[in-house]
Amino acid sequence: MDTGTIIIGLTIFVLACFAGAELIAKVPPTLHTPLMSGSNAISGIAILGALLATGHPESFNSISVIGFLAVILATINVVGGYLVTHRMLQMFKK
Amino acid sequence: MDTGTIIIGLTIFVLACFAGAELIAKVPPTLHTPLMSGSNAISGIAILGALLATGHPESFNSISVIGFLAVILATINVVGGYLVTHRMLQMFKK
Amino acid sequence: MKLAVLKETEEGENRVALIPDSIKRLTQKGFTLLVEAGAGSSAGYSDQEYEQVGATLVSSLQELAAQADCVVKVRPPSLEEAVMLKDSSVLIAILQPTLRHDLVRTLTAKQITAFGLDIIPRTTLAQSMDVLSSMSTIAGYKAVLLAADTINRFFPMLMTAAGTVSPAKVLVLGAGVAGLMACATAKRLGGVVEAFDVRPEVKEQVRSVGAKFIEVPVSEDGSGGGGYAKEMSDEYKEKQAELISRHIAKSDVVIPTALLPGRKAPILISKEQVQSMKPGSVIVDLAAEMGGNCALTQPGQTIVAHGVTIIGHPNLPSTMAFHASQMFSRNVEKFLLYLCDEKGFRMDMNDEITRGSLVTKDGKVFHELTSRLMAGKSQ
Amino acid sequence: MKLAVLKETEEGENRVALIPDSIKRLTQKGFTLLVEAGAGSSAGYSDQEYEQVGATLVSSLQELAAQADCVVKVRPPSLEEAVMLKDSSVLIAILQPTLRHDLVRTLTAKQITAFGLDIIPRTTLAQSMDVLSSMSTIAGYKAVLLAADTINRFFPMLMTAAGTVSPAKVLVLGAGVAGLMACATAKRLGGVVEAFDVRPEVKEQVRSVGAKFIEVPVSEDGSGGGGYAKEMSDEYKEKQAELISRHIAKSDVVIPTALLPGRKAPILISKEQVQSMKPGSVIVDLAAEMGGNCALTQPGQTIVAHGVTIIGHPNLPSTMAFHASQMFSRNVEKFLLYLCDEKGFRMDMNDEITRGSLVTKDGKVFHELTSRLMAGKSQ
Amino acid sequence: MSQHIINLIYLLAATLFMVGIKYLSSPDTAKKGNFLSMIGMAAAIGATLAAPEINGFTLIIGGIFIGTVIGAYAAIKVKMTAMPEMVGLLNGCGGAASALVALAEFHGNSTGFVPFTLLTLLLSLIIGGLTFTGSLMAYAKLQGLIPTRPVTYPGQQIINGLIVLATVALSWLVFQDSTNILTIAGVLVLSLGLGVLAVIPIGGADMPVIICLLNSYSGLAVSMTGFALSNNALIITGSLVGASGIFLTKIMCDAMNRSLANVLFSAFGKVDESATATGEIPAQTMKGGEVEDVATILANAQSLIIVPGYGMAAAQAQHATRELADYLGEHGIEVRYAIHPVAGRMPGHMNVLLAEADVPYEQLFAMDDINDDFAATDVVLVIGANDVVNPAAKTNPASPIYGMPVLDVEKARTVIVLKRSLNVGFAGIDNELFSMDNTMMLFGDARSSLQKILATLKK
Amino acid sequence: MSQHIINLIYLLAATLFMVGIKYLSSPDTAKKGNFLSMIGMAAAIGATLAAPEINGFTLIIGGIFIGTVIGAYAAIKVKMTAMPEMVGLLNGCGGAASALVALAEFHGNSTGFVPFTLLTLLLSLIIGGLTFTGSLMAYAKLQGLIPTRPVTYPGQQIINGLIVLATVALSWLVFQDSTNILTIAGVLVLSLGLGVLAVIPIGGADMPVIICLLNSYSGLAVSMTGFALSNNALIITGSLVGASGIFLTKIMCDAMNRSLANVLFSAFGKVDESATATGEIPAQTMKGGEVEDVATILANAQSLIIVPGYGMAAAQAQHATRELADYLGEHGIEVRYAIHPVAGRMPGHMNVLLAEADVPYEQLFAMDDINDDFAATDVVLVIGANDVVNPAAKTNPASPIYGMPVLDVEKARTVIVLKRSLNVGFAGIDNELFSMDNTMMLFGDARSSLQKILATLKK
Ligand SMILES: NC(=O)c1ccc[n+]([C@@H]2O[C@H](COP(=O)([O-])OP(=O)(O)OC[C@H]3O[C@@H](n4cnc5c(N)ncnc54)[C@H](OP(=O)(O)O)[C@@H]3O)[C@@H](O)[C@H]2O)c1
Ligand SMILES: NC(=O)c1ccc[n+]([C@@H]2O[C@H](COP(=O)([O-])OP(=O)(O)OC[C@H]3O[C@@H](n4cnc5c(N)ncnc54)[C@H](OP(=O)(O)O)[C@@H]3O)[C@@H](O)[C@H]2O)c1
Ligand SMILES: NC(=O)c1ccc[n+]([C@@H]2O[C@H](COP(=O)([O-])OP(=O)(O)OC[C@H]3O[C@@H](n4cnc5c(N)ncnc54)[C@H](O)[C@@H]3O)[C@@H](O)[C@H]2O)c1
Ligand SMILES: NC(=O)c1ccc[n+]([C@@H]2O[C@H](COP(=O)([O-])OP(=O)(O)OC[C@H]3O[C@@H](n4cnc5c(N)ncnc54)[C@H](O)[C@@H]3O)[C@@H](O)[C@H]2O)c1
Repeated sequence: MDTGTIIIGLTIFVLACFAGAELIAKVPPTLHTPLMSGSNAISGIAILGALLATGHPESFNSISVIGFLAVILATINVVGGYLVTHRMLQMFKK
Repeated sequence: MDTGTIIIGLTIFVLACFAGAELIAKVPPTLHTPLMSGSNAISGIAILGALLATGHPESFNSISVIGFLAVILATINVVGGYLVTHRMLQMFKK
Repeated sequence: MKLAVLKETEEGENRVALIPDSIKRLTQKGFTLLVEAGAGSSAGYSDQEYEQVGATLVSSLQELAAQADCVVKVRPPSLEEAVMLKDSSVLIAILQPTLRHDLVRTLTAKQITAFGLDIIPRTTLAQSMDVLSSMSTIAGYKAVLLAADTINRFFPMLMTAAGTVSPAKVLVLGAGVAGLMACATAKRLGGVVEAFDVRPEVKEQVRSVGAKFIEVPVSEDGSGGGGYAKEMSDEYKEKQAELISRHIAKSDVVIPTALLPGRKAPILISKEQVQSMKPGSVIVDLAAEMGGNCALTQPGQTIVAHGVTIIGHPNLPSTMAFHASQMFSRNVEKFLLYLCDEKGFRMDMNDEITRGSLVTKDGKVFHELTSRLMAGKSQ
Repeated sequence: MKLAVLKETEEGENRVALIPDSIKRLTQKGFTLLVEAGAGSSAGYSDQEYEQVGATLVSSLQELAAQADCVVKVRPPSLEEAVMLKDSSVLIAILQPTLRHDLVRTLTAKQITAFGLDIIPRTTLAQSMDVLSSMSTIAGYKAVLLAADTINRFFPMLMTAAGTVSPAKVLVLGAGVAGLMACATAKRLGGVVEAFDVRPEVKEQVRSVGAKFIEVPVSEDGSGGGGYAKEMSDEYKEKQAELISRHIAKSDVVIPTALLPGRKAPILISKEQVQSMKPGSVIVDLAAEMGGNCALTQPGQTIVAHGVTIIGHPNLPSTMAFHASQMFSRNVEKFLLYLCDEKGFRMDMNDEITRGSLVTKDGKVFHELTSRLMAGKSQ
Repeated sequence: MSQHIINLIYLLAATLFMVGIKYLSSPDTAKKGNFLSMIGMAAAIGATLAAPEINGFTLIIGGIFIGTVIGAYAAIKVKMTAMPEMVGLLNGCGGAASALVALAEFHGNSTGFVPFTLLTLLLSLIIGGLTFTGSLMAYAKLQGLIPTRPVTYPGQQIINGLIVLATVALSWLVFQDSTNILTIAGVLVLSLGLGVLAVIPIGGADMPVIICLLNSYSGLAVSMTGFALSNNALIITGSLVGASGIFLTKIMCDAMNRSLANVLFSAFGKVDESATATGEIPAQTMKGGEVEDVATILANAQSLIIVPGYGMAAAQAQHATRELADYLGEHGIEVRYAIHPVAGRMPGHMNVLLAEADVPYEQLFAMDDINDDFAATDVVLVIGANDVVNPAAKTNPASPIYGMPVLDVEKARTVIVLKRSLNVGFAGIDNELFSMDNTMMLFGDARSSLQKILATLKK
Repeated sequence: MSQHIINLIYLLAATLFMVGIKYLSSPDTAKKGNFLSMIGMAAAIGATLAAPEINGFTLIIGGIFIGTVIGAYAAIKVKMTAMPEMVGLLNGCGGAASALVALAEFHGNSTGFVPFTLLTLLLSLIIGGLTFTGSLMAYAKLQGLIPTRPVTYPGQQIINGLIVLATVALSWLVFQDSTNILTIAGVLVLSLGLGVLAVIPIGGADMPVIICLLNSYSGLAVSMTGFALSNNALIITGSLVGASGIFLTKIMCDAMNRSLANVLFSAFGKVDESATATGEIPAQTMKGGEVEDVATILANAQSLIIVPGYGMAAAQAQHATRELADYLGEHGIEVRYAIHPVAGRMPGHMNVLLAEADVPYEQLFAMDDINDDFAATDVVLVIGANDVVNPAAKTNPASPIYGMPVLDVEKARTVIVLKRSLNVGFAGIDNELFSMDNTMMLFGDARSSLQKILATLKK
């Protein structure tokens, strides 16, 4: 990994932090829990890393076991997260 | 310029657009003009391009003339923009 | 210029035309003030107070009248008083010229310049001199207090451990100054207040004091062709009368206030309508002095007819003589300062207020309705 | 059980103990109701209305008293009336037992079970039966109306073309139910209202109706050592008295309402304090019936002393007989339903309300203060 | 699929996540936001699966299947009241996944990393591990599996400090030799321990904040993984979640009137006093309402009955009351007032004040006329009343007010009580209404509470 | 300086710009924001100057010197009232600079570009050029150098359409051969023309919005330049300005009650009717105030006198009046009421209503007691009064109310009048107060205006 890539990564990191912080600035308290839950589901994006770790080798080895576990956990996070968020939002009428 | 760079550029573009739009969402009307003026000063960042265009060649040629003009105009934008903004903000007490 | 303040002689009149406060300011402006002894006492202003601000106390009316260039009074002078006034002097008072032709004749005979406080034009500019406005304010307020004090029930709604007391329904007929003040006061006391007036523009004003304006709901066919307008209007009036009858029957307190300038008050409440009211209800007739808006009103008396108490007090402002005199005095002061300075009267006959309030001058009657009426009578 | 409603005989008493509305409900519950003819007429409830709801009209008191198991009344019965009551029957009325020893003696002699509406314990639970509360509400309201109607000035502030009218200053002494209601009503009318009470906890209540509580500004040294507390307290009381004097002198209307249960009212306004007031001011003494809170009060009369009108009306609720009777009746109804059903009285002597309101029973006096006072007298 | 296209899809996914979060912050659009965010996730996963690096699908499909089943089951079965702990658990899974990915990366690479990559991998490992156990602890505390109260013991701070030091030291060793799986495992173990120890001294009432904070951490972990894998999707999304999470944490702290520093600090061992105090208030029995929650409840009601009491008078809150009622009325909510006969301190006290504030008589109802309507009412707003809404008058024969008719407010769907404290009223008796399930207390002077509610509604 | 460090500094600069913009959106931090943004700019320029590509400094220093002198002079000399047009002018310079940079890039490269770079360069050229002339037009309109009213002529839309088509066609030619400087110049000329024609049909009153939009465009141009030069600083900053500018444009349109589409559309030739109407209201003579502006004025006042009139009564706005006064009082502003003796329709009308709304008597002042104080008062709020504040009573002997004492409201620093229209009052005469320099009209029902002001203040 070269320094240029790191700097670009940092640039993206800073911008995304700004966007993330600003996006959330006006959320009402009743939405705190759904929002937390929704962004928790998003953080299940770690699944991409898990997929890459698991899909890499053709053979079955300790890495793929770790990756497999990671896929399971990340999937739970993603699927559970979105569903839970959805259920909470169901409760809001109007 | 390769496609990877373009995509990274686009990524940055999108993130910055989000950040820009969200940053401004809560501005009160009295600050419309200073804000416009302040962001206008920032857009004077075009001066970087002008500098790069002017500083390139050692010799004096038509490009450097164009660049020179660009530097002047961009500097006017930057300096004038910040000063004007500052003067407007001076008017706010408290 | 010598101004004289007379003591009121009419029965039940407690007010005084100028209070010490005004006299102080007039004296400072250079006027000389003579005050009949005891003039302010029934309104709560002692002779001492008058002397302190520089007025000269004079004990006899005769003496006073002989000296004064201008005499101010609240009520119209009696004929005897009028006779005593100095010839060609100025008189300022409520004069009721359309009713008191004898008085007007006496004044013309004595070449007196008489201004009627009750006929000052009701313009924005003249409002500070307008005693009708200020006295109507008092009458409207006091009418409600009288009603509340007379009726055997609460004005406000109360939900208590001893049950719920329903609010009194108050109906005000005629929403001029007195009517609006009555509405506002009854509203303050917690009554449910409705008002009606023939002038449609007061609807907004009635609402502005928190009362409801009674109006006939205009049916859609009302907006039909022009030819039917007249016919509609009659039907409309009928509906209106009926509507008001219904509201009278429902009301606990009715306060009619309709006056017609210079004439007998219109009858707004018939005997039948009184009968339709609940026993114990109260009518305070603010038009009592001009004959009353209620057919059964006995001016000057409180009677009970068909279980309804009808109060015909002719002079409510006088019952609040302290503030009534203060306001009256302020009006008179503004009027005086408008008409004259310490040297004398300007008599600018092009001025709307001067011309409008002038009743007699140089032996002539200037008030048109009066002269028309007097001419009519002598025919 | 047969309940009888008597017509009031006391001078100036217009109320009736039960109105048709209550009678209707009681009849539905199985009570038999006898009503003396004309009992409700002065309160605005006709005999017809009573008959319509199922009451039996009885024209003579004697006949009525002979039949009834329980007699209800507003005011204490006169001795003649008491004698007519059936032996061992029940009487419910305002009894004032601490004052009317003769009456109490008559009742014990006749073995009558007498409940005093005026001595019901003032708990949250008993509030729906508490005639003192409901009648105080009326008295407080009416006192202000009387004052406003009597005084020669406005209550509200008005800024008009005829000058600015300053608001009336109203001082309420004693902030119980009547006092609070007086504060609220005067405030509604636009007065500037202040109140004082010896109980410090009512400060918040006074403020809650928009009035100002008068209090001695506590100086910092007040929080000194415990030993000085008593001394401070005397000095404090003096300061307080002086403060109240100053406020009385400034006030246009003073409404004292302080009562001591079962005893003569305390004097809160001395002759000197009356003299310090402006001529034209008004005092409405709500304690008039118990001797008055003002030294000059003549119970039952309106007098003018040192230019101050002092109203000593002994029975303001009676002037609003319609609503007063409605509330009284509701209280009596709740009280009856609490004490008995259509078969008879429960007489649960462990019950606070039953025990607390019982004056005589089986020839014995149950009200302690009364028996103490009667014993004291007979010693 | 070419890497460029995959990256473009990642950009699209990130955009969808941002729009999703934006939408999630308003009740009107929240559902749509969640949906958009799902689409983004699906797109990102799909693109990754199409990446050239991925050749074996058996494990992936198996893993996704198992994860889906578990996740969906848990999400569907969980009770609405257990949502916060559920989120905590899910978040723990995310953290664990990050840590595992880092571990796999360490494991699969025997040639060593450039320092930056190593740093990010380590951070990913530590933060992921800490998030995992921390979330589990939060879950256990909220479920009552371990004591909810702050657990403290002597020397706690020293022990925590030592563990942090040990983690740093081991990490340094990893920097020296990134192939030694033992040191790496050591770091992981220490970070797992750190998660436990960080959460244990925090009271159960603070757990939602902790979960939110840990959510932010897991975002951070993801973004570190992204740096390590040079994957922009992970960087963007991770930092998005990290930043929004930390911000949300701050907002939640503000709403609890505590500083973020306070929470962060107590999260590292110091026994924070206010946390203890919070732990002692029986949070289960008394629902203290936030102004915003009250406002939301009112805004979503169809019918409202206002019950004024002496406290409204004492606070002179009649005008504020009418203003709120007017506002709600204008927004289509049916507003009525229930006047108890003895409310206040004089007969008609409430009437006088409400009339002064211009409340129309038509909206006032005496107790007898409205008592049956409470059961069909969405929300009752009790403003400084106490005795007149005390159910003891109906249920407790020993109560001094037993037998007095009272307003049946507790029959309404939700009761909101505005009061300054839990103090008694005139009759001096406790009121169990305040601890009922459907009651929400908003403490504070009635006038200012009403003004705050209105201001919040108008926002 | 290494390119990496330069890029890091660029990132820092971009961060400072973002923080700067964030701070600019609140009055309390705006100055700091501008300052931070300046630092960012200085850092970015410094870093660029240290870049290896830059070897010759003469022209650069000369250019910066000249630009600084002109920019500073213009910024210092410009009158406060001419600020919007000044911003327009400066923005035009920025646009021109972008276009020139693109031109230089075209000019300096004889080998051709990849299509993406070519596209971004062309866009930079077109948008920059359009921004330049558009801004000049806006400046000229605001300065009154050309007619402020919308200029229209037959076939305008067709002509504009043709020019757009021509621009596209020429651009296509550039794509074929990017070394032909003639076609490139043609594109530039056409885009300059487009700028003129796009702004000419828009009324002067809309110019601030147009300037804001053009500002957004110039950001876009910068960001295109950034793509062309692969310069992330330009991309970030340009898109930041572009996005915030378009958003601000929308906010400004909302404040004017017009849609962005409406402005964008009329900007391309169609004569928009509401624009015409706006142009016809004598904006110079009657300052229509926005609720927000009124709120800001009130919030910044030290002393306020409220003058109620019949309109307050008719609107039943007494409660709303007191609420506003209470709020301002609580925030340290001295509030008094000036009651004219004949205000309203009956003697004491104002008193009755204000007392009902619980306004303390101490705050009410009769005309004579307060008339001298207006001159030393920051703000007068006239609520539905007309005749009683009509200066004609003092100045115009021909007026029917000449001689009546009136409230000297016009002596205060600022007068805000709440009314529904310019209609006359009871006396039926016009009121020149409404068109005085220090008067701001807020049209609408008094009650709802007051409520809006209060809601805005509370935000
Ligand atoms: N109506 C009458 O004629 C009358 C006369 C005398 C007595 N009473 C008695 O008074 C009681 C009336 O019942 P109620 O429910 O109206 O009143 P309550 O039972 O006395 O309760 C009033 C409540 O208001 C709260 N409060 C006080 N000031 C407040 C403020 N500024 N802001 C918010 N809350 C405030 C107090 O709680 P916090 O301290 O926690 O805030 C208190 O618990 C009954 O017991 C009745 O018998 C009535
Ligand atoms: N005080 C008295 O006793 C009395 C009695 C009778 C007559 N008058 C006369 O009445 C006048 C009083 O002066 P003033 O300044 O109080 O009133 P005014 O001159 O009559 O003006 C009132 C203004 O209020 C505005 N308005 C009406 N409804 C409104 C609403 N809902 N919201 C906002 N504004 C509203 C009207 O303008 P828009 O239509 O543009 O909104 C009108 O111009 C004097 O001329 C006086 O002589 C007084
Ligand atoms: N310019 C000023 O500043 C000023 C000052 C005071 C009064 N005024 C105006 O003068 C007018 C009269 O005031 P006023 O109080 O002396 O009036 P008034 O006492 O002469 O009459 C009272 C009201 O009764 C109404 N009325 C008459 N006949 C009626 C009927 N048959 N049924 C119902 N209502 C009837 C009238 O319309 C009037 O509103 C009002 O319009 C008032 O606004 C103006
Ligand atoms: N529990 C209930 O629901 C209920 C119902 C009604 C009344 N009460 C309570 O009963 C109490 C008495 O009410 P009330 O109106 O019948 O009182 P009251 O008529 O007996 O006395 C009126 C007031 O005068 C005050 N007072 C006495 N001496 C005074 C003096 N020297 N100077 C100044 N003030 C003096 C008293 O403190 C009292 O507040 C009040 O506290 C009231 O709240 C309770």
